Formats: sequence, structure tokens, C-alpha cells
Amino acid sequence: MSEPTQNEVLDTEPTHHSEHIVSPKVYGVIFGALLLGTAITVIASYLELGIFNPIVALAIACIKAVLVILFFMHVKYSSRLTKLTVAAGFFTFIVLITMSMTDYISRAWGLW
Amino acid sequence: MHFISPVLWQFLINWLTHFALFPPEASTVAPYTDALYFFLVLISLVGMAIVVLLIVLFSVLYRKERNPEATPIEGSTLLEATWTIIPLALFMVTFVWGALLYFRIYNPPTNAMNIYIVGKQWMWKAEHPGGQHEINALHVPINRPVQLTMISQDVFHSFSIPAFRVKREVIPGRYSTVWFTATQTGTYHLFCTQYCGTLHSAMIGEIVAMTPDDYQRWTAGSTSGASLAQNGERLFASLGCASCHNGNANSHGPSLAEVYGSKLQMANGSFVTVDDAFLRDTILNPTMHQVAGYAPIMPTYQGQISEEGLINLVEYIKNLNSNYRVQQTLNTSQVQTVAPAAGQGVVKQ
Amino acid sequence: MSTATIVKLPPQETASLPKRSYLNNEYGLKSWLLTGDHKRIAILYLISITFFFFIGGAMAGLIRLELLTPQSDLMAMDTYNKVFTMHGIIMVFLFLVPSVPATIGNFLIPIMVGAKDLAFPKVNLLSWYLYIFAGCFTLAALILGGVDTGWTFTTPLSTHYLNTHVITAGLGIFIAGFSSIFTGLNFIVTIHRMRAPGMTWFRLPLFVWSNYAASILMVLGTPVLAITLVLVILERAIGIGVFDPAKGGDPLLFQHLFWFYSHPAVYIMILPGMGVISEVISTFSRKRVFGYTAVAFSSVAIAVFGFFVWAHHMFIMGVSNYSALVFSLLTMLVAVPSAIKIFNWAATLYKGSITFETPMLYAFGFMGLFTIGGLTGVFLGSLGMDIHLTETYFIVAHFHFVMVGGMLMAFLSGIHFWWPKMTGRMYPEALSKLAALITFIGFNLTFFPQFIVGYLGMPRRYASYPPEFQVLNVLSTAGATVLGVGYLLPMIYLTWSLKHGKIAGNNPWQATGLEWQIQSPPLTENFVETPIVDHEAYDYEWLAHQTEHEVQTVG
Amino acid sequence: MDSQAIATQPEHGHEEHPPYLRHHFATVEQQRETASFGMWLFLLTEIMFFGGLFTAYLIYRNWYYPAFVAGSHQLSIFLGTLNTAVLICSSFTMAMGVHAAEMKWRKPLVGWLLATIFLGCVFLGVKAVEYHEKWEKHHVPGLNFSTQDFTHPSAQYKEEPPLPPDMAAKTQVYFSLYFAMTGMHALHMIIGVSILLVLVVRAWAGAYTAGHMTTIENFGLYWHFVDIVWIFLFPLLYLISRHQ
Repeated sequence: MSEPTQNEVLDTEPTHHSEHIVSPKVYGVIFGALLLGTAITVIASYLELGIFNPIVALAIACIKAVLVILFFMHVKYSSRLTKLTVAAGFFTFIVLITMSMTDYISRAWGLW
Repeated sequence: MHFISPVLWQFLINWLTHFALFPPEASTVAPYTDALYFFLVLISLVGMAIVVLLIVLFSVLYRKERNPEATPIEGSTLLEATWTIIPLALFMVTFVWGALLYFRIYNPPTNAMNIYIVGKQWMWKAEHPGGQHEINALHVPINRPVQLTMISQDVFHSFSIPAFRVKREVIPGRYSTVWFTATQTGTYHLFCTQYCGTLHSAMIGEIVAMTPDDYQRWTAGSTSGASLAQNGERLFASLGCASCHNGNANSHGPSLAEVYGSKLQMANGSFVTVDDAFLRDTILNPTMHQVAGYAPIMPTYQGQISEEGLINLVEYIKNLNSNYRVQQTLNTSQVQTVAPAAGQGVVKQ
Repeated sequence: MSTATIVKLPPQETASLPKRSYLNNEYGLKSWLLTGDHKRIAILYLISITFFFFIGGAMAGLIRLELLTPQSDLMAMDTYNKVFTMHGIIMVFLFLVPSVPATIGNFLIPIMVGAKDLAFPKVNLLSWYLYIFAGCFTLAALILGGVDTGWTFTTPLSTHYLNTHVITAGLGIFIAGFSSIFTGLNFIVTIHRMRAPGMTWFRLPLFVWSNYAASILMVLGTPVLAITLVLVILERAIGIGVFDPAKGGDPLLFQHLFWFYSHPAVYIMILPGMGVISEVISTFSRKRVFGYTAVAFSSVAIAVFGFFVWAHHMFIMGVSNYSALVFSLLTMLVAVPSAIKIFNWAATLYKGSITFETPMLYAFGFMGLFTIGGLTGVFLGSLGMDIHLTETYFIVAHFHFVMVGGMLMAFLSGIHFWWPKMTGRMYPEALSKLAALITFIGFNLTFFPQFIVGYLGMPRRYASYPPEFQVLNVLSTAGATVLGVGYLLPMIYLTWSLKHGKIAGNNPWQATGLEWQIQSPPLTENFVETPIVDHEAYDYEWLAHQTEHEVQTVG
Repeated sequence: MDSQAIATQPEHGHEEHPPYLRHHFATVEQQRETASFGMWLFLLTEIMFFGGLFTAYLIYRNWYYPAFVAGSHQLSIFLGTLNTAVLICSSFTMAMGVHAAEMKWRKPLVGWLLATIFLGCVFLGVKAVEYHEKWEKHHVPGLNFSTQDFTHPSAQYKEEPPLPPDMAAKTQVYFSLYFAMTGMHALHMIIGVSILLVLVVRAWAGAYTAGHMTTIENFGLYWHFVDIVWIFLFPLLYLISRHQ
């Protein structure tokens, strides 16, 4: 959860790091990667990959999202607190999905 | 008292004769539920006693008049561990015990007699296999396991018999089941406990537990003529189910004789045991339960059959041992070009 | 130090309120309605939640009156349904969720961490306005003819089978949700980013820890409720099919999403109350809270585990039984941190120097009633037991023990405890002790019989019931009358004390928190100079070395 | 030993107070980090907001996979891809806008923001075209829905196998989720574009190029988040089993 151990808490104290300015070149590269990712997703969806179709699509989406988060949203250069916050969000999201799924998946298992 | 205020006296008499503190234990699971309940009450009393005792003891011993200076204490890992582990252990016992009870209450024995319950705003309809219909009442024999297969026509309801300690949500669009064995004759409350709209608190009824003999007499006396399976057979014919599900070698649908309880292979390779819920769902969403070897051509009957009708069909298919009568009906209806007339008359028995 | 009480009031003839404080910094309605000051917003919140509390309380009164007799005679069944729905919606979303955080928390958290204000004062004000909008929507739903879904909005009942003002009420809750998101967000940011120099995490008062834990739940849980309500509203308004079984939806999905918020919401309600109790117990036994770290982390543990247990509201609702096993097990785990807290509070009393002011009496009440509430929660978390108990008055009694016996006791405890800080004046001690006693007795009389009637099987939300339940229901109604008096009394004497209460001075309780080291009522900017913290929370030895006039006062 | 807790701290008066430093913050750095953390927490709530929809999507996709495939095939992959590209472009222009603000370039900032607004509007326009098409094809659940296209595929989708009627009815669930998810996303876009309009005016006045650009930075976070949501929506809604 967003609840770190004692050490992590202490590490997230406000730090006076200098503001990092990302160069436009990095933005350009990421921009290109994102467009490329989009193209790959579309192409991959036309290939017969069996159960890997949704997996590939989601994997590419995740990579794209991570690129946006790390570079466009500057998380790569941000404090641990920001990173922790992002992680906490996705963690709770996963909890929502997996714990709901415990019900939906196991409904078919038995008579009761 | 009665010469002071007759009205109050009336009230008191009325109250005391009707006063209840503990529900009757009228089913086989009730003693098990109560045992866990008393265990939990005991834990609570002990826990409560400890907390109250500590508060009172410390308040007396360490009140300011007696103890003007407080002694600083940081804490104690040993104590923290103690009051983490002991409650945890007790809660785990509770969990296991509760889980075992849950299995007991929700796992019906195989020999249970089945009664169907349809909940709707705001009444309970009970359908006995023999064709007895009841509204807001349910007659059951004692000492015999009874399984209820329940469904709601509209919103969530909940079928609760406090004297039996059983309760189960009645869900729209899906069968849920509950079972019990009544142990004492008598009349007990039936409540809808899930809030279901305006007349929620009027959605109540009676559970009448009778001796097996009385129950026999009751079933004989209140039958409506046709059993659920017979109604189901009529519906089966009038909906034209027999044109595919007739057991002929070249028929479009699988044979339904003795299908109940069997294991079927689905088109996607998985295996499914045929139960009430499966039968109901295949009528409404046939292609989502496509049996291997057949084309997905069966139309959906969603919205065309009432829940009672579905129960009739399920009950019919459950009791279908051979396709003989199915084929008979099929031949008759094919011979008669003015087909529907066959469905109109009373089914021959 | 032989006086019976630790309240050391300044001599009355010379005492006066500080010349300048947040209360008299500016005047006029505009200075209140457009304020950015967390303390004024807290007061705004206090007034509005009190208003809604009494509306919700009036509804509770009507419910109890109706249940005096077995028949549905005082009001028709649908009226009764509307009344208990409104009682639930108002009490849960407009009183319990914002109660401690938005009033006491709003007032104190910036001061406790040594900041001049919350991180986002405008967002804080926005949160109050959203709350008021939410209140207006809810009242509109009430005035236009009511809504009778129950506060749980169960589909498909709420989406297809009612013709009352579900959308209006749903929008009200949606907006109230954002109000609470903004409060939680503000708290988390403030606690992370605005602490005074030297105020490390483990020097924070436990009230801050528990509000922090509650804020996490608010921020992560509430949006799920928001989207669920949006889907319900869309389904009702234009008929999309996400929860509708007729269209292929699963009505149980609504339950999953709803309880994903609404179970953590229970902890949103109780955690800040637990924080109040930690402060009060420590202050009146003149000791550091026993096992500070354990209590702090148990708050966080409750917040984390709180997200893993929601399906225990659905054990009989058709959730898969395997899943029910998992959720029951996790529910047992979440009970443990609460037990840890109770034992630590009890141990705090050990070798203390205890006095029995009103806040302490309420805190004792909290400990007793919350213990019962918590332990009966174990009954309901236990699978087999839950089958018989759920949806009966047992569960009503259980959550009223936690919410009213626990949370409301804690709220009153906190209001009395910090009243001198908020207003600069003391409440009347004897009267308030009487009120605490009345509340305690009234509460037990109201809700204890409900456990019994619940085990008898009386379903909740029933306007009429079988006559053999009447004796217990009459007891309950009688108790509610006493309880009503217990709640009206503080309302009256606290208002009275605004003008006539004794001047409290800066630190009437001789407590250690930063809030007690500044003047009462505080300055708009809280601190004259940014405090530097060099001691742990609840360090009474440090306090003993302080002399009276070292505290900051602007004369 | 000085046991006083409330010691006097040297006032931060010797620093200059820029006009944008609000009174309750000690330093500009603290203010900036606070605002950014607040924005991140807000985005956290947004994750959970969409989380509820994604959960519903996942469950129904597993239940009614053929209906989801058929529903998905009714969407225009060209428009979907176009919109994805447009949104990625707008994310890029936004990132460049933030960069311009960091470099204190006023006119480029305004330019990039205008570009972002334009791309945002293009996205919404394409979305409107798609919604309109859905309306014409009777694919709007509740208001205007018919399973005709799925039980009897038209000439346009000749290769599509017809769905059995029970499954065809479940396409309504797919389209409910389609409209709920893209609708919520579009709502976020509309809010974003509206805020951008205000930002452009203020940026033109030079509000964000005088050393205080937290607002632009935080809005950038919001805009990128909306982009990320679409990055997931696109494959989940448009690209279900296109090879069939």
C-alpha cells in the first residue's frame, strides 16, 4: 500500500533536489516510441497469437503508459514520494481487480 | 397493577405472553449455530470483562488523588506480541469454526427433497414438485432434509427462517439454494431480510413444519392437479423444444433424457455437471453453454418464459428418464397440421 | 498538585480572551464564507455537520417511534423506507465521514504538525462548498418526496424498480464523495509536506497518524463509489446495462464496487475517532500512549487491510463460497489491529495519574462500546454465524455500537477536549459529565436490546414486525429518547459556553501537543514563529520544564 | 540543554518573497513540491475512478467474449488509431509546453498550449463522429439499441459470423461499457480543454514564465494521465481479436 516501512517514510522527507529539466530530445524520442507502440499494437491485433493477443496488446499499453509516466510526467526525476504515490495507486487498482476476481473466477468451481 | 391501569395491565400481559429472548432451535443446524454463537458471546464477555476490569482497576489505583505523579512507560514488545497473538488465535478459531458451519449450512445432502421458491415484490411463491403452490407460506415435513432452489423475478430478496438459522439471498437471474432439516413441528417466521422496496416488511410468511404423516395429508389435499414436471412437459411441447431435443439420431439438439446430474463436454472443451442452474441458464443463454458436437442454433427464450415456467421445465428435464414420450408428442404434433391444439387440452396422464 | 482536576484556569477577574485570534481577525459573513483559514473552515464544517446530525437524528427518532408498535401505524411503509434511507444517507455521508476529520481534524492537523495552514486552503474551502452542495441535493431529494433505496442503493432495486428521487440523492453522495476526497488529499499532502522542523513521523501525535490512515482510505476508496454511482445514475437515466441482470449485467458487481468503498468507509469513520481517544487518554493519565509505534502502525494496518475485506458484506449474497472463505479470513485479520489499540489504551492508564474530565469519560465510553462493537464484528465476519445474523437487527446494533457508541463518543470527547482551544472558553464541567452519563446509559438502552432482537431474527428495515419483538423494541425506543436528551444537552451548553463559559487559557489540560502551546483561540496564522520540535509526542517531562509564560501568546 | 520546544526560528524574512509564494509555505521549493504531490494524489483518485470501469470491463469481457469481439469489430479501427495518434501528439505538445515554461519562453509556451487545445479538439471531434455513427447504427444502449447488426451482419461486415441471439443481446453490455469508459474519458478531455483555454490566456499574460510554472506542470500531469487512460482504452475497446 501507500504505507511504507519506517525507513521509507523517512526517505520521503521533502528533499531540496534541484528541478530537472528534461530536454526536448528526450520528449521527441518518447513521442516516437509511443507512435511506434501504437502502430505495433494495431498490427499485432491482426496477427493470430491465440491467448497472447490481449497479453501483447496490454503489454504494449503498459510500456507506453510507463514511458509517459516516467518521462512526460517526470516521475523518473521525481522524489521517492511521487514514485510511491504512483505505485500505491496501481497497487490499490490491482487489489480491486484481483479481489473481485476471486469471486468471479471461483464461482464456476463448484456446486456451491 | 390491573386496578391502577387496566390498559397498562393489558399491555403487560400481552407483552409477557409474546415476549421472546431466544429463537426456537427448530432445525438440525440450529444447535451448531448456537454453539458458535455462545462461544463468541463467551469470548466477547471475557474480552469485555478484561477491558472493563483494566479501566476500573487502573482508574481506582492510579487516580490522581492516589498517584499524583505518572510513571512514564514507553511500551512493551512482549505485551504487544501477547495481545496481537492471543486475539489472532481466537479469531482464527472463530474463522475455522465459522467456515465449517458455513459448509454445513450451504452444502445440501444429496437426498434432500427439492422445493422451488420464487421471490417477487412482495411475496414468496413456493412450488412443490407435486404441483402444490403456496404464497407466503411453506409447508415442510420434519426430520427430512429440504433443499430450496430459489430465484427472484425482480430485485434481491433474502429468504430467512430465524428458527432454522438459515438465510440466503434470492437473486434475480440466478438460482441460489439453501437447505435445512426441521426438527420440531410448529409454525415459524419467514422473513425477507434484504430490503426490496415499499412493502419489504410485508414480505413475510409462515414456515409450517409438520410430521411426515401430516405433510402427506397436506400434499394430498392441496395439489392443483398437475405436478411441476407435468406442467413442464406441456410447456416443453408448446415451445417446440421436442423438435430438436428428442433423442433421435439426426436431431439438432442433445437428448435431454437422464441429462440431469451428468457431466457434459462443452464446445470449448470444458466439462460441466448439469444442475438446476445450468438447465435454467441454457434455456435463456443457450449458446453460452454450447454442448460439444452441436451447432449454436438454439434460440434464446429470454423474456418468453416466466420464472415459474422455467422451474417447470427444469423440473421436467430433471425427471426425464427416456425420450419415449417426447417422441410420442413430437409425432402427434407432426401428424396434426393444426398443431397448437395439442397443447391446449389437458395433458393425458 | 493536590487539586482534583488538572484544569488550571486563570483567575476569572483578570482573565480575558486574547485580543487577536482567528475568530476576531476579520468580521462579516464574507470573511467566513470566503476564508482560507483551516480553523474557520473547521467551524463552518462543525456548524453544518451539526445541522445534518440533527436532521439525521430526527429521522432516527421517527424510526424508533414507528417501531414502538408492531404495526406500521405511525407512518406508511414507504414513508418509513424513506425515513430510514435518509437517516442512513445523512448520517453516513453527511455526518460520520466528515465528522472528526473535517471539523476537529481540519482545525488541528495543521497546528499539530506545526504548519500555518493546510497545504491547499482553497481546496479546503471548496471541499466545504461541495459538502454544502451535497447536503442541498440530499435535502432536495428529501423535500421533493424522498428516496427509498436504503443508503446502500442496491441494484436492480435502485435502477429499475423505484420511482423516487434516486438520481438526486445519488448526485448528492457523488458530490459528498468529492468533498471527502479533497479533505483527505489535503491532509495527506499537509502531513507529508508541511511538518515543522524537527517534527518527524514518529513525533507526530497519534491523532495525525489516524487521520493520515483515514485520508488514504478517502483518497483511494471514494472514487470507486463515485464511478459506481455514475453507473447507477446512467443505468437509471438512460438504461445502459452494466448491473441489470435482464441485459446480462451482474447485480453483484454493483455490490463489489459499492462495498469496495463502503467497507473502507467504515474505517474512514472510526479511525479519526481512535485518534481522538489516543490524545484524550494520554492527556488525562499524564502519560505517553503505551506502545506509540504499535498504535500508529495499527492505524495504518487497518487502512491497508481495510481494502481486502469488503466482500464480507456479501457472504450470503451469492458471492462464490471460496471467495467468501478468503474474505472471512482477511476480516479476522483486520480485527486484530483494533484489539491492539484497545489494549494499548488500557495499558496507558497503568501507573498514570488519572483524572476524570468529560473527554475522558467519553473516551472510557468509547473503549467499552467499541470493544463490544468490534467483537460483534467478529461474529459477523465468521462465515457460518453471519448467515443467521446478517440483515437482522444484530448487524444494526453492531454498526451502531461502532459508529454511534464508538465514533460519536469519540467525536463528543474530541469536541469537549478541544472546545477550550477552539473557542477559548470552557464548557460547564458538571453538566457535561451528566450529559456523558446520559449518553452512555441511553446508548446502551437503545442498542443493546437490538442484539437480542437481532438474534431472534428481526430483519432490519422493517416498518412492522411480529409482536413478540415488541418488548425489546420498546426498550430500544425508550433508550433513544434518553440518547436524544444526551445529544441535545451538549448542543445547548456548548452554545451557552460560547458567551458565558469560563476563560480557558492556553493549556487548561496541561497537555503536550503543539496546539496547546499556542493561545486559545489560536491566531489566524497559528504560530507567531514556526515551531521547532525537539521532543516526542506526549512528553510530559518536557512539559513540566516549561513555565507558564513560555507559551506563545499575543497580548 | 535548551528544553524549549517552541524555540525561535530565524524568520525566513531574509529571503525575498516572490509574489506567488503563498503565506503558509516556507519556500518556493516546498510550495512546488506540495502542489505536485497534491496533483499526484488527485491522479491517484482518478486511477481508482477508472478502476471501477476497468474491473467491470474485465469481468464482462470474460463472460461475453464473442459479444465483445463483435462489438469491437463495429468500431472503426482507423478512427481509433487516428485518435490515439492525435492524443499522443497532444501529450507531446503538452510536454513541450511544460518545457517551454521551464525555459521561461512565453510565446513558445502559448504556441504549444494552443497546439494541445487544437489536438484535444480534434480528438473530441473524431469521438463525436464515432458517437454519431453508433447512434445511426443503433448501437447506443438504452436509448437506441438493436442487435440487428449482430444477428444479421450487413454487407459491410460480410465475413463476420452472425452471433446467436442470446450472445448478440450481450453486445449491449459491451456498448454500455464502451460509452461509459470513452464517455468518462471524453468528459476528462472536455474539462482539460476548458482549463487549457484559461491557461493560454494567462500564459499570454506571462503568468507562467516568471518563475512560477507549477500550474502548467500540474496540468501537464493531468493531461498525460488522460492520455494514459486512452492508451489502455484503445486496445481494450477497439482491438479485441481483430484477426478473426
